[in-house]
Amino acid sequence: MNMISVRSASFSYDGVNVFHDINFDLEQGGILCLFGPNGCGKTTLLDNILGHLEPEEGSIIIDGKELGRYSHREIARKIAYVPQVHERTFPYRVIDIVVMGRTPYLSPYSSPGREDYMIAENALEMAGITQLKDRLYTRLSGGETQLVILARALAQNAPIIIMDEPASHLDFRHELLLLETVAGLVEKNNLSILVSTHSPNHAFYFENRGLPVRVAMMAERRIIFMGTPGDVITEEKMKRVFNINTKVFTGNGAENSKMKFIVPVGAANRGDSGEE
Amino acid sequence: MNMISVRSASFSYDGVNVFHDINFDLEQGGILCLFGPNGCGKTTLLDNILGHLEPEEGSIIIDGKELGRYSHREIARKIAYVPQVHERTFPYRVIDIVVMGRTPYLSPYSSPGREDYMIAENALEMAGITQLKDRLYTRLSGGETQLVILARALAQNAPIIIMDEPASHLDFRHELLLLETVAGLVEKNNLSILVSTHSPNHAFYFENRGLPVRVAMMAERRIIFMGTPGDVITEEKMKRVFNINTKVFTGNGAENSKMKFIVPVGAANRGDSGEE
Amino acid sequence: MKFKRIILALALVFAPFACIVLSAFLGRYPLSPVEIFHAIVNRLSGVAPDVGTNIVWEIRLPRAILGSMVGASLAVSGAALQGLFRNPLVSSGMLGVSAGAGFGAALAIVLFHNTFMIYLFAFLFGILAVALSYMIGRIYDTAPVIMLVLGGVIVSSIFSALLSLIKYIADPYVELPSIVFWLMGSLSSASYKSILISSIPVFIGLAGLMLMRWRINVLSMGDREARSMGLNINLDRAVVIICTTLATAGAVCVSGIIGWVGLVIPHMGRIIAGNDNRILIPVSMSLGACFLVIIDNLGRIITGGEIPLSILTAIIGGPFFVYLLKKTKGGGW
Amino acid sequence: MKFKRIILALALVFAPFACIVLSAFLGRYPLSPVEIFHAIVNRLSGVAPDVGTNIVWEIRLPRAILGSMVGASLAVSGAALQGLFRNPLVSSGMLGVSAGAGFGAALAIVLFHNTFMIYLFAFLFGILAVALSYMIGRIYDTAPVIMLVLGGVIVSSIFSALLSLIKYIADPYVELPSIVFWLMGSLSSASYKSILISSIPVFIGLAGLMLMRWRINVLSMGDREARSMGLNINLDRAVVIICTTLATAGAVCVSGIIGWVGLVIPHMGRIIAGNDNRILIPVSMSLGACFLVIIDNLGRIITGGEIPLSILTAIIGGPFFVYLLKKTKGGGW
Amino acid sequence: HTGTSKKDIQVTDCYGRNVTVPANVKRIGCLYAFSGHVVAMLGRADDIVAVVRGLKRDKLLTGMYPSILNASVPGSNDSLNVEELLSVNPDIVFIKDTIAGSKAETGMLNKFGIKYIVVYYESIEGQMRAVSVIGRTIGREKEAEEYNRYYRKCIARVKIIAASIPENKKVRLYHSILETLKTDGPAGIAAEWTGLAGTCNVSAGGLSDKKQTEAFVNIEQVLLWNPQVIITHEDGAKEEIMGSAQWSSVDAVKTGKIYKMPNGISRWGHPGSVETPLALLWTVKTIYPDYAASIDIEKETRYFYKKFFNYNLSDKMLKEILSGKGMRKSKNEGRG
Ligand SMILES: Nc1ncnc2c1ncn2[C@@H]1O[C@H](COP(=O)(O)OP(=O)(O)OP(=O)(O)O)[C@@H](O)[C@H]1O
Ligand SMILES: Nc1ncnc2c1ncn2[C@@H]1O[C@H](COP(=O)(O)OP(=O)(O)OP(=O)(O)O)[C@@H](O)[C@H]1O
Ligand SMILES: [Mg+2]
Ligand SMILES: [Mg+2]
Repeated sequence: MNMISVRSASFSYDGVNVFHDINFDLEQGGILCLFGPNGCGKTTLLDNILGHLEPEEGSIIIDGKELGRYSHREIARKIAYVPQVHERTFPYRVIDIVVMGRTPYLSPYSSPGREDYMIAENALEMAGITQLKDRLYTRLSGGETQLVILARALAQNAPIIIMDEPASHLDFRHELLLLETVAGLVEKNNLSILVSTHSPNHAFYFENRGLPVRVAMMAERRIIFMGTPGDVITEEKMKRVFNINTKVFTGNGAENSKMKFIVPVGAANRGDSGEE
Repeated sequence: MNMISVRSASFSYDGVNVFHDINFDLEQGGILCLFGPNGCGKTTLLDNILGHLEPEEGSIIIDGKELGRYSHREIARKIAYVPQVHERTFPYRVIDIVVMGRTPYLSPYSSPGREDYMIAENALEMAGITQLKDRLYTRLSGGETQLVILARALAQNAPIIIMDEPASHLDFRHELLLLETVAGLVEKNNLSILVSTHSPNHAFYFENRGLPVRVAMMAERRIIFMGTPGDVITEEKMKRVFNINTKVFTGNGAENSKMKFIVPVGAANRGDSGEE
Repeated sequence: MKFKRIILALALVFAPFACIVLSAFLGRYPLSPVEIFHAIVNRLSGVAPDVGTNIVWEIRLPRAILGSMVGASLAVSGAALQGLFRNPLVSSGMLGVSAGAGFGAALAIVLFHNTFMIYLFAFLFGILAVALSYMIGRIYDTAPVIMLVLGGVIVSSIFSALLSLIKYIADPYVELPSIVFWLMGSLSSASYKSILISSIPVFIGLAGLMLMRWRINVLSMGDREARSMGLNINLDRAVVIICTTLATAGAVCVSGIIGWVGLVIPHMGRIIAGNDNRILIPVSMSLGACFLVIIDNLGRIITGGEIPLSILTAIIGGPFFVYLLKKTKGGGW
Repeated sequence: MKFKRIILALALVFAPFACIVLSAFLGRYPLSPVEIFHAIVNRLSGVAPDVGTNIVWEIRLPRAILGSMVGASLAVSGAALQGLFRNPLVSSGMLGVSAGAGFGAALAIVLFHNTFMIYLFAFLFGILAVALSYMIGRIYDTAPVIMLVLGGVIVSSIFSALLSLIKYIADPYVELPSIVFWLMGSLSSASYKSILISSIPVFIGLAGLMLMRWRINVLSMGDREARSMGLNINLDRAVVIICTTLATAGAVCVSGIIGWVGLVIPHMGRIIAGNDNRILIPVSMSLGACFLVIIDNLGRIITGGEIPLSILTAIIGGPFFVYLLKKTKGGGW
Repeated sequence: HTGTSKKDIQVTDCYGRNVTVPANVKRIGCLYAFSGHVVAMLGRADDIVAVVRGLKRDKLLTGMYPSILNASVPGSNDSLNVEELLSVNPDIVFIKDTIAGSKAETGMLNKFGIKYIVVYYESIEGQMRAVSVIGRTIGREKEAEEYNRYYRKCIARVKIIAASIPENKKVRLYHSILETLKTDGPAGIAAEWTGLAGTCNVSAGGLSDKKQTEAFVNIEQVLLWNPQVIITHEDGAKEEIMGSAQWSSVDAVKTGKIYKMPNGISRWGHPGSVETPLALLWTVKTIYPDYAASIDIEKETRYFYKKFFNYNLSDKMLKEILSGKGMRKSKNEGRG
């Protein structure tokens, strides 16, 4: 069953086209990694799927229903979101930020109750930041802030999570925790994950774990490659899109499982890449 | 010659100690990678070195002179800075942001001139974003914004560059370009680089290129390990600090050079890591 | 935790009542506590009223009640708009309601010289001003917050200018002093009738903001994130604006323009109770109510004359706020 | 590029001059262009002055010159403070200079009834208010920007309250109308003497801001980054504040409080010329000067009386601003 | 119009300035409402070329002298548009102290050789002196003296009546000016004439700031004063007091002794009123009818307007004036 289907979507900012004819499906229990150069339109595409921006053409179908036909509450129960950058405002406590994820489940004019707080604390634990619970979130480090926003999305308990570079400020351990948490959610709870990332190894990680993961490579204003990580993240395709030389290795990971990963080795030349 | 020397520095926020007894030296033409879990105090340490925060104890010596004895202009000619997050304000043009890096060279009440613009354009090119020159920087993607700020630091032409997670939002290609640019600056211009990062492979990259790079691993409120990437970024130490299992590989890189890199393979357990 | 919250809730409700009851004992007319006690009993038991009864029931109590309503409205509206606009410098009058109400009142003073019409015009023009700001804010859909605030600034200044125009052509002997006095704000016209008139919009507005207080938290995360957490941002933003407008217009139309409360009381609330609007809104309500009643009591007893409220709020509240800031070292910012 | 910039610079300098010259031809006293031409020549050639000469040289020109100075000061100060505080809603009066000046002027009206003392008191209290805001802003060192702005709000409201107090105790027939009129702002008292008085602080302030305009760009990057680019942020911030204070106080002390210009003209500048303060500051200067001279001309000729400037600025400027916003679809925000 | 000619005269204005004015001024500017009233009263309304806007709103005055509606309005009470003033070329202008206090404005007048007389007073005596100054300036000294004589006569009449009232019969009076709670301070002209009329003005004696001319007071303070009689000016003020529960325990309200003052050229008894003599008579007559039987207020009113404005009041007009209603025009009618 497809949780997200995008059909020939196109979008422009003030007349400048960002992408056109985007098509993909994300099935239940699947992971789609959105991958592509800076400024290729990943965030913009996610904004379109979230309803924050509206595609010029094409349609977006969430769980079998046209996006525009959902109420705001309904859609928030379907999709949780981790933004690329979060602009901090008032010095709220961390737990109060995280419990905001419960909003779509509250009756219109009520505040979160005890159960919501328990779910929020659980989310904090999943993100590995229980100790930050009562801190003011405006006084956290960059990575800590990102984990708070991640925990908020986890508390939203939605069948789809859209994440925009969720690991950009995370340390080695938290990055791995994030990947494991996501993998766990997909395996156990059958969640669907749409994640934009700059690290192809995230896609390999999921593939190495045997999860149904696909990679959509955005470039030249469209999705130019789409397929399994093994198919898309290849040395040639990387060279074509990013104009750099890479190497894909296969090694033995934990418990002697096979694991694949890619490493950059140098720029092919300093000319322009696929982006404009 | 040491460009940065930190001597038994300690710092607290509102009475809560972040780190203590920090000591290190960064020599001219050297690279120091600051590495450690989220919230371990990397940004705070950099703020101390930049003079934005003041250490409770200890001293910071820049190019042989106590930090406090520099004028603001002088210090900005010594150190350029790439912040971890930049809060956008008014919709300036990209080139106008980049040329701000020239401020320490302007006579007190003048504006940047033609030469400054040429240097700024050069910096844009080094960062690979010449095409963004006349765009409003509030309407860029996350990675593009980070590159603009990077270009601004490059335009500052300082012998020391302090970068706080400069590649967090960069794509594969721009990340590599950044590393190459930095390596080039160190090799050709003898710059000193202090970079905080979550990617140990950045350190390996510099090591693979044969540059004088060291890694300072922050944890437990101090620098617990310090040494070459090969010494510090080992499977055991990673396990000790981050509580995860990793694998260090050595492969053949470009032109058949040896290249080393580290890959996470799984969390050792979900308990707490070295941070608190 | 639960227990502490009940205590807090009780304290927040109790404090304004205590202030109101206290007010019955304060005033220029010398009444002993016993007399006041009698006055209260007399009225309740239907005995024919004497001076004391009148003073307590017709002067002191209505005034204190109105004061608490006005203070609560302004403070809560300010807190809510600060959250909505993610800008701690926003105050209850941001979207033009005060300027609009001032203009409406001046117009009514010049045209009718009738208290009820002053209330009505102040209220209607306050709402009209906000509606205009909202329309300007919608000019450019993708940046509504800054556009709304700029819209409010423009509309405020236009109404202020129109108000100046009325002041300028008003009869300097008859109308100008009335307008000036109205603009300075006063509770001296408090009566059960004015309480009744203002209570309808004030209660709708305050109740709405109490219900929306969680959503204001979520709205303060910014449009994109608030939306992703299930808010209909345009609707919810409009509801918050309507509620603040009703509450502020309802208050301002009977009390005149009382500055300061709608900006600084929310900040006192932030310092005391934190930024979570679930707590901040009720705390601001209670704080605003107590503050204005106390200030008005001071104004009533210091001299036999009437000192306009705006004067005392700032002169007494200002240094207190600076003290709070200093004590909390900036209070979380 | 270079050529375009020279053209732009010339236009910016030329426009206010054109407005000033135009003003010589406008007024209630009927003078033909020939007479005006004679008047100009007469004075320059030292012929004994007639009515026409006096009108042109003693009324119309000083007024237009003062207007251009005042408009330029307010607009530039607003633009500079917006950049400094990274907040587009800040206006020239943010740090309390207008409120302080208003209080000073009212005090002088009540105490001395002497124009020079009004100038002096307005100027000094304007500066005092900013100094107080600055002191409050330094309470908490690590969050100076929001503290400064809050400090400005508090100080403004305290001075406004004190002003209300003076209005309240002022003689309603003699002093109150003068205070009210002063507060509405007017160039009617323009003379070469008042030009001279205000020109010293205004020119120091404007020149300082012109010199600092690049640094305002850098300061708007936030404290940490501005510092890393070589600014002494405390010093540079103080210099900008001092310059805006001098310029605004110098203007306000002779013209009274003219709202709106210090907030909206910079935004017009942003829409027209972008946000780079190197261009925005001179553009705001030219725009502010032209705008106020034109508005004042309208005020002088629409009726025989004097329509206070604040009224016309908002009533004419407001819709124009909305039009600009609409046309540029929000102008970059 | 510079230089002294034989036909010039010297006038000492209310600031003690010696001003040389032409013996027969032709074009008169009245930039202070009171001066306009006096000029009209002294018979030279048709020569007024410049006024303040308020003057055009006096229904009775403009009814008597419609030419005032055509005069120019070169500014307000406290600021001038000199160009406009120049364009009507007045021989003399009367200005208020607010303008006189502004060096910029007077400097402008001096520069253009516009002669001006400052009209200013703080007491009844001063008011009469101001009338004399205006009279001398416009060549109507005789008429001015006649008015002042009448003024003095009225004062004398009410003084005699007041003296005949036993101390214990004198009433506590509350004078509501515009809003119900705005009243006289100790320093104003109103405090003076209410005292002359034999009343004990509660606020004139009961406020601490002795320099105040008017003040807003607290309702409890009024209850504490407990006035026996209240006089009001504004439409609706009486009704508001009568209808308010707050005022219900005031003696005057209980006994219904609330009266609205008449309004003619100006509100009688207002600090800038030329009808204060009438206000004196009306007040004693209204408050002490038993002691003031000699006063027939209708007759006095007819006499006053006939004598000083040469205007025969119709019965309807008389009633309107005494009822004090509707004597000022709304804004739109007043503009011209
Ligand atoms: N303004 C502040 N007030 C109080 N505590 C703070 C403040 N800023 C940061 N901290 C705390 O200090 C510690 C160090 O923060 P810092 O930002 O230096 O971490 P970091 O190593 O840069 O982390 P990251 O990798 O996530 O960027 C963290 O625990 C953080 O929560
Ligand atoms: N508000 C805007 N107005 C105009 N153009 C915009 C706006 N936001 C982004 N863009 C442009 O649209 C393109 C796509 O931006 P987007 O943020 O979607 O990129 P991205 O793929 O998320 O990049 P990154 O990896 O750097 O986050 C970029 O060229 C960017 O400059
Ligand atoms: Mg993005
Ligand atoms: Mg950091």
